[in-house]
Amino acid sequence: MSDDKMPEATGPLSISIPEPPTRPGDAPDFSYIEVPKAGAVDCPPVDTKPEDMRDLAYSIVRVLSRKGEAVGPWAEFLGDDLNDESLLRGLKDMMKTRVFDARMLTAQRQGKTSFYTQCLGEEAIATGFQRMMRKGDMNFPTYRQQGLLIADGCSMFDMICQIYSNEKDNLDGHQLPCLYSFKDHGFFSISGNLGTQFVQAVGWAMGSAISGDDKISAAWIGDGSTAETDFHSGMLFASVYQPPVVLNIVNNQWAISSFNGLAGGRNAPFAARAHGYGFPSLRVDGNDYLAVLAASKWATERARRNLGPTLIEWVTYRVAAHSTSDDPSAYRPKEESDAWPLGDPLERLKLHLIKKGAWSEERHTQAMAEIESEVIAVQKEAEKYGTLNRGKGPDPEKMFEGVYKEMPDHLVRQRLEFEA
Amino acid sequence: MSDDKMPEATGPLSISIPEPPTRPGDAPDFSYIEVPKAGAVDCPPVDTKPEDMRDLAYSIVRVLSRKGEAVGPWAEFLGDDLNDESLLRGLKDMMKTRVFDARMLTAQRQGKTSFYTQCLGEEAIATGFQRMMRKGDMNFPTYRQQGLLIADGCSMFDMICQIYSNEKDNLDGHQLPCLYSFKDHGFFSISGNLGTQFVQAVGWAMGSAISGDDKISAAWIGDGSTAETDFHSGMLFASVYQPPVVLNIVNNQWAISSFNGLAGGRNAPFAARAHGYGFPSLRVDGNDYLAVLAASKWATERARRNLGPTLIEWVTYRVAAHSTSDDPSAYRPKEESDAWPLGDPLERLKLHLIKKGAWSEERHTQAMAEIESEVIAVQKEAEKYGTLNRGKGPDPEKMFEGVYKEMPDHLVRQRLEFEA
Amino acid sequence: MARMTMIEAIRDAMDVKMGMDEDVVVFGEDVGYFGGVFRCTQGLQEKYGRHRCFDAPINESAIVGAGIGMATYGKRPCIEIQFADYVLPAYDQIVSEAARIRHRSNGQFTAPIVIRMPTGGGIFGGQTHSQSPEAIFTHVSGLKTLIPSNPYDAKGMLIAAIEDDDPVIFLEPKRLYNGPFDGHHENAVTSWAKHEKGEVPEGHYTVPIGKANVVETGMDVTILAYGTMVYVAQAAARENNIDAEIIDLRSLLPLDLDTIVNSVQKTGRCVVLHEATLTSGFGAELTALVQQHCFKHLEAPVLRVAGWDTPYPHAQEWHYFPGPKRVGKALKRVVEAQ
Amino acid sequence: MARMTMIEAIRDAMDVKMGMDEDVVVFGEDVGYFGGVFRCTQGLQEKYGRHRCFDAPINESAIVGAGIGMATYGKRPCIEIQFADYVLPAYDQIVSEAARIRHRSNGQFTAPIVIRMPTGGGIFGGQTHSQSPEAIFTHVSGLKTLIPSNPYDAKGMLIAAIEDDDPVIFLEPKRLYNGPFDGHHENAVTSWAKHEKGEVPEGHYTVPIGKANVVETGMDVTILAYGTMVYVAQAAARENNIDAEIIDLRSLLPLDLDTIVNSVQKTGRCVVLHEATLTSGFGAELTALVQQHCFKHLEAPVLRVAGWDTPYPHAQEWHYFPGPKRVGKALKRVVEAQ
Ligand SMILES: Cc1ncc(C[n+]2csc(CCOP(=O)(O)OP(=O)(O)O)c2C)c(N)n1
Ligand SMILES: Cc1ncc(C[n+]2csc(CCOP(=O)(O)OP(=O)(O)O)c2C)c(N)n1
Ligand SMILES: [Mg+2]
Ligand SMILES: [Mg+2]
Repeated sequence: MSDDKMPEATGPLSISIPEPPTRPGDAPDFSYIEVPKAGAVDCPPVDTKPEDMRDLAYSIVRVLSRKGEAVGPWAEFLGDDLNDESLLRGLKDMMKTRVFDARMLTAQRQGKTSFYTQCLGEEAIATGFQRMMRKGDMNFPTYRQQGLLIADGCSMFDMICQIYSNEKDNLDGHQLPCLYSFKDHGFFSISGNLGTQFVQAVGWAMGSAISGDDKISAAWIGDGSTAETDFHSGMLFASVYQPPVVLNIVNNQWAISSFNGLAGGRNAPFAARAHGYGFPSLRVDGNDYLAVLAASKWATERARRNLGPTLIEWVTYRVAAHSTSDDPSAYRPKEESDAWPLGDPLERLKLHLIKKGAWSEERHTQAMAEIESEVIAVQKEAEKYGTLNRGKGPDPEKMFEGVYKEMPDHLVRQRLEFEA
Repeated sequence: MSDDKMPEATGPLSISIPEPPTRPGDAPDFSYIEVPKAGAVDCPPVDTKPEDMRDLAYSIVRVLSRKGEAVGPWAEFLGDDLNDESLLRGLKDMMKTRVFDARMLTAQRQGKTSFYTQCLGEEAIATGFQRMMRKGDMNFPTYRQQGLLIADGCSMFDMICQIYSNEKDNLDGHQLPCLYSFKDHGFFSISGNLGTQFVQAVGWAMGSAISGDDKISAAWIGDGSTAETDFHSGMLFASVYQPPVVLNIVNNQWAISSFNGLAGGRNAPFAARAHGYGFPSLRVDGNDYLAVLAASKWATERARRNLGPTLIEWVTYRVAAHSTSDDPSAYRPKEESDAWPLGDPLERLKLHLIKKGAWSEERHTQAMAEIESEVIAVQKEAEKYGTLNRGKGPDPEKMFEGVYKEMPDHLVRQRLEFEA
Repeated sequence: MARMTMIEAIRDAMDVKMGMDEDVVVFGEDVGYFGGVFRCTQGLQEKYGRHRCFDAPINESAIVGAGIGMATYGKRPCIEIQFADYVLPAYDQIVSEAARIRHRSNGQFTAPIVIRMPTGGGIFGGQTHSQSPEAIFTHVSGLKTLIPSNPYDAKGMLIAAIEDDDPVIFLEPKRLYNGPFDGHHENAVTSWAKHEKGEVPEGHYTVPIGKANVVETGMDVTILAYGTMVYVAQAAARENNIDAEIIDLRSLLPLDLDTIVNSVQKTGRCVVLHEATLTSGFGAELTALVQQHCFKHLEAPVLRVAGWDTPYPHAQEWHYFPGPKRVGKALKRVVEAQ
Repeated sequence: MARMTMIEAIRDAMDVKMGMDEDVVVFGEDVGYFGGVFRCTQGLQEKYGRHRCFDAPINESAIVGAGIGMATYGKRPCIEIQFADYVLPAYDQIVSEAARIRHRSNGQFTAPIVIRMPTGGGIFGGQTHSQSPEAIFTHVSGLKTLIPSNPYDAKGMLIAAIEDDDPVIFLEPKRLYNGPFDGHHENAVTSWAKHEKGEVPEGHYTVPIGKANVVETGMDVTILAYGTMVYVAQAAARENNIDAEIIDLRSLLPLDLDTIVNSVQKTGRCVVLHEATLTSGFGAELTALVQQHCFKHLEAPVLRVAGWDTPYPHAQEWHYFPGPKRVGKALKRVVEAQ
């Protein structure tokens, strides 16, 4: 206002540049995460008003205790879904996902593909969530939700052929490895651009609801990618139109080299973002398969009952490198993943099942061996049709297909020129 | 997951399309706004942790009581700033703004300009806020913050010449009327694109803080425009880098024909958006000049003391049409503005000053007459230099200036062609 | 047949399609209760209900992004962006998503979405209500870009666009909404009621995508134009007594190259017009194609007349607009070149 | 003089400017502690502190928007966008804001900001790590668009860009980061250590904006190229024994029209190359200018060789890339045309 007497200026200002608590060489430090006891968080009815359950964004829904017991109201909420058969299936889904990842990582190292993204340590989230989706529902995943496909029984052969860009690649070589598209498995074509699909998932759910259909959708985004503008777009349209969508944030603490404080995640939990838009959110132990099932059930039930959107922040840790192009030892302590307070999702479910008498170390070892042979066999089969740069690969001319439904003249001319 | 037994589908879904409570022909209904008593809301210390003051987003900071008294902790916080001289200046700033608007509206009707945007009913916000800004600080305003200029003593002659795009237009005709740029008054060049400047304000504050300067900035956005992606961008960068910026949302209930429910504003107060980003926010009676002063002081003090960003939701009502291109009677009850529960900012301050014995109806009438003559005189002076399409206007060739610092060859050639 | 303005024709196209196909949904800023700031959607919400025609938050990127989602579900969103100047926040969703989804999913998912927007200057809208962004769309494989110049085409092309299975950018020259405009802003505008192209058939018909319209046949020079510039071309040719063949491209991508090449091979001369800034405008592509396909026939270089490479100024609007005078000069130069 | 890769040269440019001018700040995704996914900013945070070189949230629009704000305050932000494919969310901030602020504020506010980004294909990056978006920037008045082809130019041009008072788009052909690349992907790549343009002076120097570089003089045909395509042009000319004059444009906007016109007037023939999709690519503008300014001298139509009008495919990368074979064919056609 230029009335120089009024507000007083102060000393020199500065900005704050968020830094993770530790860097390579330091001892890992997860003291910033407050981990409540399993069973400690309430399970409100699915039609609870958002303003009456804000506290859920500031704690963590956990079901499996340290001892491997399923405890508390979220276990109760699961009810019949907690049967052994179902949990054993979950365990195997996670095992298969992990084995698949390991094989594909090696395949990339062997030059069979250009790129791969593991989900090591995060297997429970996608495999658990998918159990609550129905045929015809649609996920809008990122490159780290292969668990959705595995849990839905997608053919690993098809997945590997896509990764290899070989002649059986269902995408004819158009797309980067891991950026799958499997419509029949309710798995939307993954974009290489972060965030864009968050609002598309909301739009898809709007489409379903406008049509009076009963299909729901799920959006997926990483902690780092919540920074993208499409995150706000998705939250906003979910708030305004209240479509049947579950909005999933996989908070695995890291983007590439940047930690989630650079997405604002250390000033408030990501789950709290929903409060500004007036819809419910959950913050959930993403390494607890039972908590994943319970929260997924809660949120999908809200969607199916037309109660509107739910935001879920899945708290987990990216044990793997960001991708095969990344080496995390350059920016975080090597031992960080061992110090991660929420443990390993696979080990935790295994412990639970063993405690319950539904599983044993022996059966586990045997199942592991079976899964490994299965994946190896499928991989071999896929390699008959080539790998990247080996074998005939997708027909080169296929690159001209699918730009439009019908090829316009200028592309026809270009294809002719290409053939010449 | 395609295990068809598991989650149960429910009946047909639908989306919700937000509608304002009333439309033309209906009786206005503002029952959705809970108005607390003046003085009812706490005034926390400016270094309060964001998590300890979330309740402020869900109430409304008010200082002036119905009877025109300044009450409660926010009045106390104002302290010395509450002196009569200062408040009389505020009253006159608002009066001038209103008179200026009325004259320019008429001028547009007379074809002297192509476009005008009033701020009728919202005068307290910009005129009050600017009192807490210092020389060198920077506002990133929208087209409805002319009050910032008036309160800063910007020449109305310059403002009118810009509105008229005449030969004295400081922008040489480049820009739409009302999209001012007055760097000397800490008033950033207004964009015609909504929202874009919200994050720029944050960047400007970052620039100041990185330089160790003591300058702060203020971002401005309308309720409707909080929907834009740049809103999230600004909030996020404010959260991450904690620069000295005040983020202002002017919630005047309406965008053009769409009400603030279409920006998510009926599911949660806009002020609550800050909670997801972990910084403090205030929700303030924007028609209460004293509340405006107090909240502006609180937030700018936080910025100056390097305590980081503050979000302020100013609750007000757009009494005027959206712009001279708009006729609100097509989409809202004509009587809505009379029913607005927070009254008229000018009348409320006037009542307070009269109550205090610092003002009277007579002095008010006289001051009004003086201001009107002043504005009319300035307007006449400006019209000597032409109005839109009358007089010689800005030099046509000036359109080639300022595209780049130095005109590149291709533009030189185009200018030559133009002259030919 | 009814006489319609371009606004009415556009509205009628949506009305016809909404009546025929319940997957067609219309949304955008202010398009619901209010019927759009240019009134293109007036009455549609009342007729088809709030689920078929509704207001959207002011977030162009989300409008397009949600529209893409709906389209991949199976709807046919016909979206309004309030001014073409405001489509830029949605550019990523349009280019990286709408235009790519069919190819990257190898046909599993498609985004049949129409993005309508008023384009061009001439209403004293200043730099943010006047721009013509066609060239940033014609560079994008997977998109179609259309721009009608009259009510008849507007209705037929919009119906074709909504029926098209690929994403379509539909540019509406706002200066033509109420009548053909020849660039002489000092004159009163004739209304569509007095123009034969204001005759618009009732019900369903389409104007096929990818077909240009030869508006005037002539021997001296071919003028390639679209939108408002079609009328400026006519005025300039008439006023300079030039026997021009004027082609209204209508569809920029896909482009009717045959019609263009046939004409230039006949006339041997060509002038290209648009309102967008010159450099890297769509006129560059047209010029490149013409010189390539008609090289032996060209008797003069192809000239472009376009907006200057500056923002669209408010006060100097009519100095910026490539009106009949500038176009006439270029025509003379090209026709007189030896 | 030191031998540097293009990455080192780019880093050195920032280092030199950060050392000279404390208003220069560098930020972007992963550029701080880690030094960028291509390591272009490695060591800068350590050397200049976390306030001068820092990580940004994954929000390209905000990165540019905040950068604009800083620039209007008085800083000189040099921003990295991780891949050119990811600049699209920032397109509105770049076009509607950075490019317009000087004009709309009549010089009161300016946005001297450099937006660096790796561009082009050749690393099996698929459609979202390979695109070349230059044409969507060259259409925008108020922007400058540069693209170096070697370490020497990269450093000198980046220093010039940071010193420039207008916003600059700085495209870095990622396939050239570690060595010149002629399009023969089956061959091993030579490193910059073996190339004369890998010699980079220490300290401050600039390569002026707006000046092209005649890489090879020749009489048969002029090749207009930039970035990676400069080496493809050389390979194609060599392999087909064509005496080509090869112009490395370096600065697309402003463009060194004189150098282009002089050359084509001499050779009478012209081929234009780029990796971006053909239609409405920057090659269209070049072609339009050449035919306009060299009409009488042209003995054959200007031909363009460019990326196909499809997304950049992953598996068919080398079928998409306009390599020496395709360029050679076009050269022969143009040279042999009567
Ligand atoms: C628009 C855009 N910007 C940047 C990138 C580059 N990028 C790919 S993955 C990644 C990190 C994402 O982190 P997060 O969202 O946390 O997901 P996570 O990898 O941890 O699952 C970045 C920056 C991109 N793909 N798209
Ligand atoms: C990017 C963009 N989209 C749309 C518009 C058109 N438009 C101008 S003002 C306005 C309404 C803004 O409402 P609000 O933000 O509430 O501000 P208010 O006018 O109430 O002060 C709209 C939609 C625009 N100028 N820019
Ligand atoms: Mg992450
Ligand atoms: Mg408003």
